[in-house]
Amino acid sequence: MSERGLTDAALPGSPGRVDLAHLWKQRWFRWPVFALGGMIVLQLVEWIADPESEELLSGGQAGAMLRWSVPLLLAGLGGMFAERAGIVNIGLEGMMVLGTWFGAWGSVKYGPVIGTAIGLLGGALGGLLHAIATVSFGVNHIISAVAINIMAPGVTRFLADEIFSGYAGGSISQSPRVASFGSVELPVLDRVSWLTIIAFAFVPLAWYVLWRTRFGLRLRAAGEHPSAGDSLGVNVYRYQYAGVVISGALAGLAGSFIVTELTGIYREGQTNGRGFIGLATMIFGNWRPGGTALGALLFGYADGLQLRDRDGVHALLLVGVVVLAVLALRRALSPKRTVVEVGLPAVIATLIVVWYLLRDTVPPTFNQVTPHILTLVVLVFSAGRLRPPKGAGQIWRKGEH
Amino acid sequence: MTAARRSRSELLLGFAAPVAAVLIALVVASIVLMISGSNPLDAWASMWEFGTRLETSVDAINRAVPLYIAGIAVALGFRMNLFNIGVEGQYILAALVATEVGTKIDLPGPLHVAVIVLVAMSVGAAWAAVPAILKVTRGVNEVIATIMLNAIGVSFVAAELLGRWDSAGQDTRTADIGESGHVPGINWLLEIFTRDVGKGRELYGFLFVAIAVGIGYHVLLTRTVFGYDLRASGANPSAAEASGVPSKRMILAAMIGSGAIAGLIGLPDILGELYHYGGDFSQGLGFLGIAVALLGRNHPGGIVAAALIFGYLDASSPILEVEGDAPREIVTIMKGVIIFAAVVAYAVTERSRRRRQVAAAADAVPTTSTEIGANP
Amino acid sequence: MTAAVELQGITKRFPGVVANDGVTFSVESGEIHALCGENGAGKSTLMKILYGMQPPDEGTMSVDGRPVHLRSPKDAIALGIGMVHQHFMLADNFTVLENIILGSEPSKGAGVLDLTAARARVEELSRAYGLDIHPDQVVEDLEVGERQRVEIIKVLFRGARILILDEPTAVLVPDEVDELFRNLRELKANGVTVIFIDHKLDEVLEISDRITVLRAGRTVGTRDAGSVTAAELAEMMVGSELPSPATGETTVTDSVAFAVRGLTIAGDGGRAIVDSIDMTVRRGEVVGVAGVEGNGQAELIEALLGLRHAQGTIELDGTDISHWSVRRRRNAGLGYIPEDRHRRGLMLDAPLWENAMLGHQARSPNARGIWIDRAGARGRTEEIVERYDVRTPNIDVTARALSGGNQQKLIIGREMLAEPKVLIAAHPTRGIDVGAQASVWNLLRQARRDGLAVVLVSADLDELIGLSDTLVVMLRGRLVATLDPARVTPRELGSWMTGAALDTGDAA
Amino acid sequence: GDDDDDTTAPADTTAPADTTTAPAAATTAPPAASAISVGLVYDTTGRGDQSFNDAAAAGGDQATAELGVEFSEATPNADGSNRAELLQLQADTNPLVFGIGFLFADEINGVALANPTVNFAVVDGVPTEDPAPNLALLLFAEHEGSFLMGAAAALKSETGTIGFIGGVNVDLIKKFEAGFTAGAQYINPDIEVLAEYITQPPDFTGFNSPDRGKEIGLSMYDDGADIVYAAAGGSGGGLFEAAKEFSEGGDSKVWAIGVDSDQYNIVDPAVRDYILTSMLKRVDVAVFNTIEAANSGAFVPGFNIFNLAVDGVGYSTSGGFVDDITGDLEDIKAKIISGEIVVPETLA
Ligand SMILES: Nc1ncnc2c1ncn2[C@@H]1O[C@H](COP(=O)(O)OP(=O)(O)OP(=O)(O)O)[C@@H](O)[C@H]1O
Ligand SMILES: Nc1ncnc2c1ncn2[C@@H]1O[C@H](COP(=O)(O)OP(=O)(O)OP(=O)(O)O)[C@@H](O)[C@H]1O
Ligand SMILES: [Mg+2]
Ligand SMILES: [Mg+2]
Repeated sequence: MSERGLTDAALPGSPGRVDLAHLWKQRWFRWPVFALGGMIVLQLVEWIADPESEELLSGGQAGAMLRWSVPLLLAGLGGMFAERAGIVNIGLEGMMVLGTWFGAWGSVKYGPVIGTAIGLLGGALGGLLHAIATVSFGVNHIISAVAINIMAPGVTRFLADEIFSGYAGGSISQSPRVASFGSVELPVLDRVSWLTIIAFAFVPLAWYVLWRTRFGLRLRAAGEHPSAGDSLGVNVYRYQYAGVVISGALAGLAGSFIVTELTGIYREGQTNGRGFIGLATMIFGNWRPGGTALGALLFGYADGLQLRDRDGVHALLLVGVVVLAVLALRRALSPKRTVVEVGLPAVIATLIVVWYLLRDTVPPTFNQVTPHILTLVVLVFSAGRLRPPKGAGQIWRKGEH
Repeated sequence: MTAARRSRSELLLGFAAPVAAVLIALVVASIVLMISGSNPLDAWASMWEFGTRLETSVDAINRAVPLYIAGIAVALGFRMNLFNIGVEGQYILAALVATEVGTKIDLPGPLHVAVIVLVAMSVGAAWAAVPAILKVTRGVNEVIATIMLNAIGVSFVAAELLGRWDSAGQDTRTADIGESGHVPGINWLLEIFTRDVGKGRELYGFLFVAIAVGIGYHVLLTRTVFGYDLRASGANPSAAEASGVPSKRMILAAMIGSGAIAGLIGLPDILGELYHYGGDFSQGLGFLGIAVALLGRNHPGGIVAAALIFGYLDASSPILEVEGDAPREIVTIMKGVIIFAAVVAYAVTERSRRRRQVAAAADAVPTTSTEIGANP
Repeated sequence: MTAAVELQGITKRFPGVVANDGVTFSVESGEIHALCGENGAGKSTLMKILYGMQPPDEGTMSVDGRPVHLRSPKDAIALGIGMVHQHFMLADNFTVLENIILGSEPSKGAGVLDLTAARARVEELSRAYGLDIHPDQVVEDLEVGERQRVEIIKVLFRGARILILDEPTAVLVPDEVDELFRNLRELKANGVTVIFIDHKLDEVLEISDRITVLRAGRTVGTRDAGSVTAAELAEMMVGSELPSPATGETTVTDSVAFAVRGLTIAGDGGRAIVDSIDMTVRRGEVVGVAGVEGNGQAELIEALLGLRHAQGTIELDGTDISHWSVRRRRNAGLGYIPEDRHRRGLMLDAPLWENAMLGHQARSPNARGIWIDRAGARGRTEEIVERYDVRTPNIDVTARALSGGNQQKLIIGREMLAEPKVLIAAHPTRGIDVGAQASVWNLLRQARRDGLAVVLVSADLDELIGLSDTLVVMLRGRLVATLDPARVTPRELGSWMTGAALDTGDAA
Repeated sequence: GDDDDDTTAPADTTAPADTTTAPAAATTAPPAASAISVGLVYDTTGRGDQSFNDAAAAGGDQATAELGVEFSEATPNADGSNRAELLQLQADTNPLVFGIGFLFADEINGVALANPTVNFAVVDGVPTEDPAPNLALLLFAEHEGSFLMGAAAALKSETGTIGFIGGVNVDLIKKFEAGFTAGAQYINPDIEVLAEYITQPPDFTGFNSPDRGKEIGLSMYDDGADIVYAAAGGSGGGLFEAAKEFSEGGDSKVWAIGVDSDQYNIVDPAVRDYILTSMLKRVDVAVFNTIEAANSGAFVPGFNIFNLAVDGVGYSTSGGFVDDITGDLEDIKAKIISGEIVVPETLA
């Protein structure tokens, strides 16, 4: 995955000649290989850790991984759209909260399909607010987002009291039951919600929009070098607005998904920090759709596993060891190796092995924070390699640069 | 315009923004109330009547004390352009560990309290040091790191600690801190001026600590070389570095200082009222601290006002429910609108202030530059 | 010939400044027209107005004989006007192609980019005008000259017939300037009208057909390049003889104030960024460091100040300070005038008096022990403002409010009043106007007379030659030559800087 | 977070005709003029939580209707920072003040000591210090009710595997698990009981995570459990969804057991057919009885235990899914009341 969106997505190399090194450079080739490799590692670990866990590779776990990754994926893509346009959006959490309420309200009133759309709009409304503050008024992005995160739960609580309390089964803190979007039967994964499929369809769609359309090019320009766009007649503000509103809409959709697919009800506080994890997912994915999807699946996997099979998480420690070992090896083979770069993963891997051998299970609270720890580990090892949009977080004012 | 006059008008502008924010919030809340079928005038009248009682004031101040400390903790980071979103995790962890230590020791009064305070500050500082170290050694963004550490701190570290403890009643929590570790109330302070505030209410003695923290913060930042270095580092890190301020050390100092202050946030409640850590301990003060710091513009005086506004809203809003005037949640909306309106108003006034200064500076300079350049 | 551009009575006011004051300006179709004037004369403002980036307050414009009203660069682009800005407007992270098509993307319909068509068009343009670029390279990896070509293609891609270049040569070395001028002549041959802004009068005379001079927002006049001399132009620009940085007699003493031995900074790829540098600066001496930007000068300065880890020794008055912290070095008498005052020198949103203690915040009169001495610091600031003629309403305005020249004088004042033993001055006159420039030169000369040792890094070759007692040339991290400023010409110096002189075997 | 211990129960359904418990209320309403006023302080979610607070509110509403008492309500800030202040506020004007939930335990004790002329009652709460002489502790024998749930599950299970989901791993909820496990093993000593807690304190979001409740439910059903009992507050709704989804997935029909109130009558009709029974915890009865006693001058401070014997806990039969085993259940209930079965409060 390089930043050079236009070049390395080119079609496979010259026909007739199979060049592995060349193939490896192609995204379509690398991804399945990664996936296959991952599955082999999981299978090996499961075999070593036997009989601790059957969940590492089960169909139920695969389904859970998909389900739990969707809100993170949508939030991550949302964060990506905003930051690609230059606006940092840690208000995703608040926008997702709006999405849960509006999604539930819409679903109760008009059914899950229209309801989901309303949830999306609710999130977009939050995005619009963030855009007004940051783009039009030049408020610091973090500050505006914090204000939105504080405001959103208050608004939804008030709205729930005003509206849901009037329904049977509804109250200030919850909605009546909400029907699901509907699902389709797939092999291995069992029933997969249509909304899950739609969410994952956003991954190639987001890539296409950002790297293959006029809109996407201009939006990315707004996040990389707004003055450059401005000097060529691009209305930077408009694209920043678009990015943040799309961001809010995706966060709202994530909220709707939690309501209609994950639980079937709106409950106050249900987003549970997913907006923040979504942001971590985006960073994990280096501000790119494919990477974000990978990150979301990883966190979704960890989430699902900790709920379904606590011992599985224990076995998963071994997967972490494998990954760290590979990392250390790669660093050791690279010309730029330093003691820290090689030593740190090696030391951590060793510590995990010791822990694995000393305890039969990981403490239950460890499960709850696996995604958080994972995020920190990823950041620690790759912060320098990540390539955020240059202008992200900066307040750009037309004519002042 | 003379300097004095300009600074007075700037001061006025500085006040206008938060006042406007509160007014906007009132208007928005009134509209919402009218839409939802309540009479906003009744609601404000009973909040005003109730809020001006002495007892409510005590409640409001007691609420404002932790909010104030939280605001200062956040502001210290902000002054260096560090977003310590992790105040939340830092204070919870600190309160938990300090309370546990407090239950295990038995020392004469002030010493007992001092140990608890020190432990709390150290734990807060230590937890804040993690993102600081990650930032200076690995370049990890502190916003994301502190968000992650909040969850890790509360869910993992705290639960692992708490899991080993005895429980009391139906709650899972620490034992009580002994009598010597309590911070006595200071109702006598009120009694100097007025009647007894009545049974069941004690003005937190921790108020003095909050005041001291505020003064310390102000003196440190504006009167010491270290404070200058810190602000310089926040204003322009590379210029500060060239001036001899090691930016990494400043990041560590600001984060750790912020964490140490954050460690105090939970103590007014624990040492003044609860005496234990358990399910009835207030979480979320760290995030409110961000709001308070924003509203108070990182200025110790402004944060006092902001903490009191929030304290008053919290202390006087229950009357809405008791009297059945309006949904109590209106206050949450008001808080949100106040913060939002305030940050927008600040951005606008800041820009206009800048513009006026530039114009003033340009006034002082002749437009032709040829005669500049005489030897000094 | 018809006038490609005709500006009449253009006035543009900013708070406190009249940037353009009834400017009249006319460019013939197919000519190369230079626009000159000192800093702040209003050149860029005029061009931004012509490019639709800023609306004029008064005046009329016509393009190709038709009156026009421009609301945004879009309108200008539609009229065939393109502009290359003083600071490149390129997204580093984008490919050349993406940068070029931005804002005028060829589309397959429904907003989908037609990259194939775009690439073909760009390749065609680059062939037609002899501009060598590769559409799929990432801009990050390009050299300055290449970036400029990308900027030019960007304009041509939009079908521009009128090309505006704002100080295109400022960032280029002489060879690159020659290359650029070749390109411009090619463009002219293809019928493109070129307007360019330049401060270097020899260049202006070399390339342009006609020259217009602005002063303090007004048009002074337009001359044919063939019938005007540099001296005449200079007089038009400043209303008097152009000041020169010449130093006069030497003040160099025998006592060594600053000595650098074997200074080396390791780079990423194993190659050193700064490679075993030896340098000695005596009291009263100015050592000029010449070099094309990016050859290690910036890193050298950072190492001298202690901002960057380096091997080797640095001695200040005979004491090895190479392991000292930045603060200790500065307190010991190392003064610093940064290359980029906004980045390294000022806190733009802090009041002047706080800016005036930056770098000296831990010593008298700004501090007493751990405490800030506000009265002392404010007094010192007043002194700087007065003695160094910093034009400001008071010392409580933010640094942002000051013009570049006044900001620079504040910085120089604060360094001088701190009585340094060694001054490290990086591009001390960059981006400030001729008048302020002259005053900075005076200040440096004065300090040198008082026995200060100065390390001067500058891209302005006249300044280097004029001010230095000794000139060293830095190339790829090494000092490749020591030259006598009294005997070297800018062109010779330029060939040393690019390494051309090394190949021909000239001795130092 | 929502730190109530239990689930859903709207006011109007707390005393359905087909529950096994009878309302303990006296039927003679004294004239309204002589009725006392009552102050009630809910926990953070407040009235309308369809759970614990609503059950208490139902008791209060019943007292208003039948006894003519007037009562005022208050709800703390979302972070629960002003529980004591609100208790005091209520004590300023009312002779009887309730605190709803165990988190009030210590604070209500303090306020009670400071207001000796006012009577106080706390639901589920046991203060650390000696309780004030004017404080009633309204406690429930949840383990006894849960014992019946365990027995019912064991009697109905076809797979020999059942599950328990706790919201947050606190003592109160562990009491549920202990009773449930003991009841199941009483019927079938070899039964396998899967048990999970959603979160660990101080993270109380486990009472409010229907998503996680659902996932754990699904995985328990995947692992062969056919009946799962949730004592997890708002997370319990997720379990019902899981039961429905798993059953409709074409495999076998699985069941969920509700808690606190008769959830069959509360939940959406779409999922009610998967609710085998519910453990009833009559907070409404406790509140009403206490008001009634105080109103007639017979307020009883100290421990007020609501157990099987006084129908303070019980089980529901709505839907008729346990009609075939009510005989066994009644039998066990009698044995518990008589002391023949001693239900443990903690896990063996
Ligand atoms: N956006 C602006 N706001 C306020 N003043 C401005 C703005 N842009 C330019 N000015 C002022 O207008 C005057 C003319 O500036 P301009 O940039 O056109 O000068 P210039 O001739 O291009 O100078 P240089 O040689 O330094 O590029 C200056 O005094 C400048 O400070
Ligand atoms: N966008 C702007 N808004 C307001 N004032 C501006 C703006 N840009 C420039 N100015 C004002 O114009 C004057 C000169 O600014 P400018 O940046 O053009 O100076 P300069 O001499 O070119 O110095 P520098 O090299 O630092 O850019 C100052 O008074 C500055 O405050
Ligand atoms: Mg210019
Ligand atoms: Mg309190």
